[in-house]
Amino acid sequence: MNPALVPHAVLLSLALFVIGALGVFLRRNVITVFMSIELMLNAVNLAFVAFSRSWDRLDGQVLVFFVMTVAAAEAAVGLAIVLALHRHKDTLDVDAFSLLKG
Amino acid sequence: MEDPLLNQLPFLVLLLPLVGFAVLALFGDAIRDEETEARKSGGQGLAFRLRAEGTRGAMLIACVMAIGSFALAAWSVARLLALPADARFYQPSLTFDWISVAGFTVPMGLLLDPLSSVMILVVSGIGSLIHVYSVGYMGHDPERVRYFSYLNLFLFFMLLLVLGGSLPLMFVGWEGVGLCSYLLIGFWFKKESASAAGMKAFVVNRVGDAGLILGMILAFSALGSVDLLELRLGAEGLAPEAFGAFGPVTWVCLLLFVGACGKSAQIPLHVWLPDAMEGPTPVSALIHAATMVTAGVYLVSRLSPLFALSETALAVVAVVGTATALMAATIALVQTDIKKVLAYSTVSQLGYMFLACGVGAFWVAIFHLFTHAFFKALLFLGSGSVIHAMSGEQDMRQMGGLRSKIPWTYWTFLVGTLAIAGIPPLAGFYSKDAILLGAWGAHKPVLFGVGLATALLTAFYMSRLLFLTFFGRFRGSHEAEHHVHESPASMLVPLVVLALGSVVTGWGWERLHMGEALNLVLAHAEGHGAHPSWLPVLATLAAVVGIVAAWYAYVMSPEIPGRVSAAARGLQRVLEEKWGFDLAFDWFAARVVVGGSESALWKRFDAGLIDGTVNGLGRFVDAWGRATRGLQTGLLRGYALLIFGGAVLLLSYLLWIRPA
Amino acid sequence: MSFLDQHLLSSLILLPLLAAVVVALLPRESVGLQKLVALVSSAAVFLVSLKLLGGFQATAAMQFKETLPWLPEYGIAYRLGIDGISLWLVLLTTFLTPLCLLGSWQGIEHRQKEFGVFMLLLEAGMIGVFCALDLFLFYIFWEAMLIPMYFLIGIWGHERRIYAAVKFFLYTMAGSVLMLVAFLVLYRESGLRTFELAVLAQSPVPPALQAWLFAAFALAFAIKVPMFPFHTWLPDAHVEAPTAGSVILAGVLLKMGGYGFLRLAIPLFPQAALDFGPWIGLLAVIGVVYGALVSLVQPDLKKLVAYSSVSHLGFVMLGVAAFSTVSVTGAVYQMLNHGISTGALFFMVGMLYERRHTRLIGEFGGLKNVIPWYAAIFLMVCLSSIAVPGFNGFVGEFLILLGSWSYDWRLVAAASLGVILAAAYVLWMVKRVLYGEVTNPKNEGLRDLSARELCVLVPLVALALFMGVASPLFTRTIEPAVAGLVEQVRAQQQGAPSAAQAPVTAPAPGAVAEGH
Amino acid sequence: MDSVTAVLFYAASGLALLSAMAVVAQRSPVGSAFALIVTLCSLSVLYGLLGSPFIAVLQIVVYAGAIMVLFLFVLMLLNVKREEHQPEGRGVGLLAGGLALVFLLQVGAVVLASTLQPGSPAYDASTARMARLLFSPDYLYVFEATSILILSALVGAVVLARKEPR
Amino acid sequence: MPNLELQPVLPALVVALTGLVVLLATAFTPKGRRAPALELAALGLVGALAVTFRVAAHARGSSTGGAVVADDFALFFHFLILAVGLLAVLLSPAYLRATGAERGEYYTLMLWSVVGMLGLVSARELIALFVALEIMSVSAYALAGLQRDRVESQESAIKYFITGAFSSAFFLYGVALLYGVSGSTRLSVIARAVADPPAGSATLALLGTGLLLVGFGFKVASVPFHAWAPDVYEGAPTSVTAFMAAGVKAAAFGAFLRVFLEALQPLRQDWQPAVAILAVVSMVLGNLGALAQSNLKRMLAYSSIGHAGYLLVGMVARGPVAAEAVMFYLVGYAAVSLGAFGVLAAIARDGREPLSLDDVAGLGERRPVLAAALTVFLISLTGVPVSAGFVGKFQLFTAAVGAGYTSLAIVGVLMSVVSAYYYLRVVVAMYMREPVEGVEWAPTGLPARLALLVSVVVVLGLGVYPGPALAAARQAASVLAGAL
Repeated sequence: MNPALVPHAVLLSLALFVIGALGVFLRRNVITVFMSIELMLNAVNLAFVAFSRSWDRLDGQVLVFFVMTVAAAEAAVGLAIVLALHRHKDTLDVDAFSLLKG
Repeated sequence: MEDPLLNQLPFLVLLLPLVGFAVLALFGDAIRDEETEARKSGGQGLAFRLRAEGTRGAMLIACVMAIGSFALAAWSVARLLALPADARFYQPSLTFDWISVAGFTVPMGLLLDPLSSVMILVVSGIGSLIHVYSVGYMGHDPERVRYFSYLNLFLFFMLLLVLGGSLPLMFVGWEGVGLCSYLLIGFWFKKESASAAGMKAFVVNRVGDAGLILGMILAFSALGSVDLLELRLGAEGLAPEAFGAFGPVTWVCLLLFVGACGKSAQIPLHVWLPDAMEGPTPVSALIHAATMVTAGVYLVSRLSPLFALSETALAVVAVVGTATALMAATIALVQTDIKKVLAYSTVSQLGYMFLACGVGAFWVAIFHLFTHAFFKALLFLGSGSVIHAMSGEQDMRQMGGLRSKIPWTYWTFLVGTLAIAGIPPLAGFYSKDAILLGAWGAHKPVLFGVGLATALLTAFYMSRLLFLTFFGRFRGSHEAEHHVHESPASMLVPLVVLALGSVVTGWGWERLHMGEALNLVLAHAEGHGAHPSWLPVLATLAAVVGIVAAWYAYVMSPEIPGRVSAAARGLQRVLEEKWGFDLAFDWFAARVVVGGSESALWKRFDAGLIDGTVNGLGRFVDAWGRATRGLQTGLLRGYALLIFGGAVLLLSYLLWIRPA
Repeated sequence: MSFLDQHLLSSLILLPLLAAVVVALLPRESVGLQKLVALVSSAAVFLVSLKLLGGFQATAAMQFKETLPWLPEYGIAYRLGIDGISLWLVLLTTFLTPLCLLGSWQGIEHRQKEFGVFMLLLEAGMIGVFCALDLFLFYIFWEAMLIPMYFLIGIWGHERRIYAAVKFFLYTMAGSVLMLVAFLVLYRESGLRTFELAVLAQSPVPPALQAWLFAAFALAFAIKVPMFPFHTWLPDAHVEAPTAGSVILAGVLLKMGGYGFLRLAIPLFPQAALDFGPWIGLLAVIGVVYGALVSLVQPDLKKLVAYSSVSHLGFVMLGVAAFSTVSVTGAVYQMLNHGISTGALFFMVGMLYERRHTRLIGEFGGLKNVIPWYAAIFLMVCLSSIAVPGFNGFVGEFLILLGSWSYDWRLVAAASLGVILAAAYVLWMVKRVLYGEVTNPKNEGLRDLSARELCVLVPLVALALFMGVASPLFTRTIEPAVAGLVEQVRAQQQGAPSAAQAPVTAPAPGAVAEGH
Repeated sequence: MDSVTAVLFYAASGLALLSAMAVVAQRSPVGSAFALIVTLCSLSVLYGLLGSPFIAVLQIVVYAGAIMVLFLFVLMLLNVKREEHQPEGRGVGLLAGGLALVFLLQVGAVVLASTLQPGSPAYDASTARMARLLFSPDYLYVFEATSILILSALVGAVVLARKEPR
Repeated sequence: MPNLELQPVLPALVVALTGLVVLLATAFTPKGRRAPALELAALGLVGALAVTFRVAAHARGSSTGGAVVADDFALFFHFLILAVGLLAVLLSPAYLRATGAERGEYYTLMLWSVVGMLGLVSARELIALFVALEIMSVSAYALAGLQRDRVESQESAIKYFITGAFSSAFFLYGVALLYGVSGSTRLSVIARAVADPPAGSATLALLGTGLLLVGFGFKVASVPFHAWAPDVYEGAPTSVTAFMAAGVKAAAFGAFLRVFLEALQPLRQDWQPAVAILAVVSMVLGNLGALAQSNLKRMLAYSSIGHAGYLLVGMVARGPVAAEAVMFYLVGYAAVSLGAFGVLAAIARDGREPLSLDDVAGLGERRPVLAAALTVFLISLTGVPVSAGFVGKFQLFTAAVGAGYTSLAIVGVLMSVVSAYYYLRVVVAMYMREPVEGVEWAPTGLPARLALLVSVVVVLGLGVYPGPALAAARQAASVLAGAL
């Protein structure tokens, strides 16, 4: 096994995490924002897998399993919220959701 | 030798007027103002009759209490005199203290000795006469019950003042008489000037009282006691270096003298006394001439052993007294209000007494106090009789030629005038002579000279008063002339009694060797210098010159005063403005104190600065609160960025900045 | 009755609370019953509090002590007890409360039920403050008291009541929260794991820290007193509060500042108290003169009285700062005096307000013509307020000045200006309100004091006179407590005049210094 | 073998990185979604390379398959158009980019500096072992709890998305 | 099949099943008839409380293979959370009816959220903790968006959801890094690993700690991770807000305490100052923000941020005093925020929102009991005795001062003064103003009255006699390794 793979995988996960975060800041479509968050979760998953490999323990993979479940659940609720909101606002622009502020 | 009764009698002397006051004050309302009632019931009916009887009864009670007090006082004094001279000290005391904290104790204790004997006789004696006089003078005032209750209260406090065995207890009487003075000056409270004068009197007196309080405190701190007798012991026990020119004893004396100045109307605290003439005339006679205003003299004399220890204090007393005497006499020259003349005369005479104190002749001060009480009360009551006759008019320019219309008044007034002018053998001659002698004997030629000049001025302005009022022709309206009438007996009897007193007291005092008796308790300079025989002659001459000059100017050729004042307009202005004291006080009170407090302290500092700071702080916080709302843009992406930024900062902190 | 005897202080706190609950539960319509229950129960509390006098020993010790564990982990307990200082303040509280309720019988026109409840709660809180011997407990009462007072001002006050209520609350709270932090620091520093006052007072705190802690305490108490320049909440609160609120505020609440200094700040931090003393004295005297001067020019009666309180309490604080047995005894006595005379003044101003619905001096004039009895009593109350001897105020002021002379004669001299100015502002006010002709036709038909109003005023005036004549009856119990306190504090101070050296018998240093 | 792994690893990594950037850079949400699917698939490759075949398969089935289809479904349902140009984005973009850079550099440096184990070659991540672990007392309850998670998500979704008969 | 220990999860199980029952009951209730959702939910929660008592009596300290435990700490929070759930359920029906959001699923979601909370505080393992966190959150997202005809409700849901998922990612990354350091997600293992980290991993652990702090900071609404709170609290149905303010905060702090005082205790030196900074900015910004609000719900939301700051002060301090102080404060705060939002729910008839001061003007005269209750809550929020809030703050600040963080205590008390200003405004409106024309208040339903009464009793009771609650908190806190 290449000793550099684990740290590089972690670095990649980091990069993906940051890219995902940037997506949250920069994209205005709420679904894209949501997808960016999914990207972040995937980045975390990669880190878990890498660390799991590093420690030779499977707990990390179990966690990935749960994260996927959570992602699915979040996707369901999140998209339902998006649907409901779209009914009111007829837009998916996150900047349009600024009734509450101050 | 002991006289156990003397341990109780002084309290009874005090008690009677207090009871009188209490009865009149508590039940006064029920028997007040029958005139209103009369209007309601048309002067008929039982209620009205009862009320009328009630007011009469109230006056009776007041007079009885006053006279009873005098009788008890006389009895006490008689018993005291029966004792050998060195046993004439009684300190009757109640079983409980007034104040008692950590070594500072003020017992409810009195002091009866020759000095207080003289004082209680004067106070209760003249007080009784004035009570009687008031029955006539105030007999138709709707609020006479209130008047008599105040009068009784005054008597109580004045007696307490002179009987009090310690400074604080004396101070109770001291402020008490001030209070009564305030109440009585403002008795006709509907009159703006009357209530203003009352207030002025109290406030100016308070200045002195503050000095007196500080004096008491310093006395206790420095001398270890506030008991009148122990004070002297404390002073004598002090180390010699404590008697420097400005040692504690001096300061005690000076602070106490500030109090005396307030009460006895000495420069610069004299301004209240002339205004105090707003009160009913009997009040002026009793409080503002015979008794209360002499309290300062009493205080200084009472503490004469202390004052005698401080050259500085004596000098200050003498100078202030003399200056006051001269200044007041000059002002009296131009007054047109009959009572104002008498008021300034009182100020002047009080200055005379302080002059006596200041040269160390304390018993002489008391002597003059004694004689002055008679003739000045007489003059005031006489003027009251005149005013009564003139239906309230006080301006001498509206009078004249009253000699024949009110003869009793005239004759008694004449006696008083001669007495105060110092014509032998009347009372004033003896005491004034003694004062001048004291000044001369103390080798104070300047004081002596000024005193002599003042004597001349006194004779002049008093004669002016006499001539303007009783001589010449009537200058008022015809109607007023028609109304002029002699006063009732209740007013005339006191006049006569006082006139008699004015005649005999000087002579009697000498005969009874009262001075020697007093010197047992008062400090006195040993071995006066020569007793020059020319001195009485000179004094009498001054008086005669004054009288003659007045006669010339006001009876012989009445145009002279106009010419003189035209020639000396500046001086005239100065005198009419009373040397500017009132103006200065008014300016200070209205502009500096009130004006400054309002604009600078209250509006600018309190509301502006302090409250502004507090409210500003509130606004500051509030503004920040509004500012934080800006952070909450409502934009989701912003929130996420905030979280991310927070995370970055947090991690940076943990990595780089955290403490090692 | 044995519970009462065993737990007298607790009973005094609990009875008003209980009564408050009862009043709260009474039906809303029966207003008369609500008022009656409140009045009767507060009167009963007063009677019960009189039992304190019976069992009280004139010593320095805390008496009627009660201890109940509360939060033992923190060393917090329900500790009550009173000494000669708190005894009279408790009695003052129980004395004034029924009078307030009686005095407000008609002045409070709506929500009488809540009024009674808040007054009773307030009473419980005030008594608690004076009885608490545990810092935590003290703070609880101290703060809890704010709430009913806040409501009293805010609900039944006048035009700007809300501003005044909020200002009162925030001002007081801002001061006291820092004190809470100081409590906690003290708790940590002492390492004793207790909030018991007596224990903490025995444990020395490092001087540098003392200064900070004392400052925090002093701020809290200075605001409450209120000392210059922390006084500006007072005029607003006084003016806007209903009569009963003003009376309690002036009569009792302001006393808590001085009491706090005596009970907490000075014994806990003796060295800092010594170091800060001159500054406190200076502020106190500035307060005396400043309060009097500003009082002089107030157009509003209540504001005038409020500023006069600043002046009066300046005297009290001077006595506290000087910290001799005499001056502190005088200060405590003066607290009582001020409670009575200023309380009475506020009552009387309130009575005028009930008749005329104004407090502006300019609206009055010549009232003596119309309501002579009112005028007579008003004058007496005023005389008490300006400390005419024979009334109570004089004894207190005199003792304060006397006891403070050897501390710093200059302060005393300056304070004596207050004596003069007091006469000026009070008598000028009297002149403008009572004397002269009736110029305002609205004043013509005023009715004189009713029997109920006399019932409120006569006890106050009588007490003012009695306290002016028979002060030893009171100081007899105050003095030992004060002496004990002074001794305890002086023993812990460095460079202070020792307690044994009675400050009154020795010639004052100031007096000799004057010679130069 | 090692070099093949390495080549595959870095190729997949590069693809993941590029497609991830595409996710964020796209204006069209549908494009983003497809880019994300690419990322997910490349990650799956990485999982395989890191010795986690179970997760790799799960990644394709659950993520790329189920979840992304859901996303696309909603996108289609709502007929989402391209995002409009955002004129104000520059400042925000700079700030976000800066923060991201700081984050990346900081954490990256720490990761690089740390000495992570490369893992033993005998790493066994068989499905059987996964299952044993998943159903061990350690994770059994968590596993069961996910049922509640899914249920609540379902109920929540139904409640929120259901058209209410008005 | 290994030997399964069911006891630790029994209460959660009961609640979860109740949720299911409510769901079914709702589904099978004929149209036009009201499902007994409220009754069932309340019954289930009471049952769960009873079960928790049983567990506390017979199975204290039991654990399921170490991942989920029923130690004193967990049981303390179980009681708290179940009580919060019960009161929130009781507060709901009237409000839901008034706002037309009456649905059986509401109770189901709430119950399942409670399940998540219960798991959150009993997990000693980060995977379980994360899943529990998500169960709680997902239900809460849905609850926030439940008022379908109120766009604010929808908006709050999306905001809560997006920021929640976003912060979850940070949290997860933190878990990943800690896993990378220790090779385990068990708190005890992590504690050992960070105490003596493998070469080169010390900083990694620190980063993991930081990221966990972000995650917890978000859940407890601490500045700068707070931005969601005002919007969500305002937008969500008021009864949900009450539930969130009390329950989510308590559960999140429970997990926060456990993770930081057990797993990350060895790094205390490092995170303590960071938390102190979070505490200060939360106290300051929360209270300043509340100052500027006119909407009552939003004001309380900001104040809740400030209160998170106070609680963080307790986190900073060391020793058992700190943890127990935080726990005690949470009890009081839960009662108070349930009560305060509960009153707002009670007066928000016809879904009339936003609630401003005008809406409570004159409440003191018209509805004295309700106004008195709200006053008690506000007093407690201000931290004035006699109230749970005062005793709680007292303990927090005692702990802070004891740990040498006097400045935190000073900031805290000064901010209490600021808070007094905006809380007083409400009291002013209630008691010192006349009712605004047209504002009417419906009578409060029996369940809500009961809930408010309990809240008042708890708030006052803890203020007067905090001893037992404090003892329980102390005992619970003693479980934590870091609470020495």
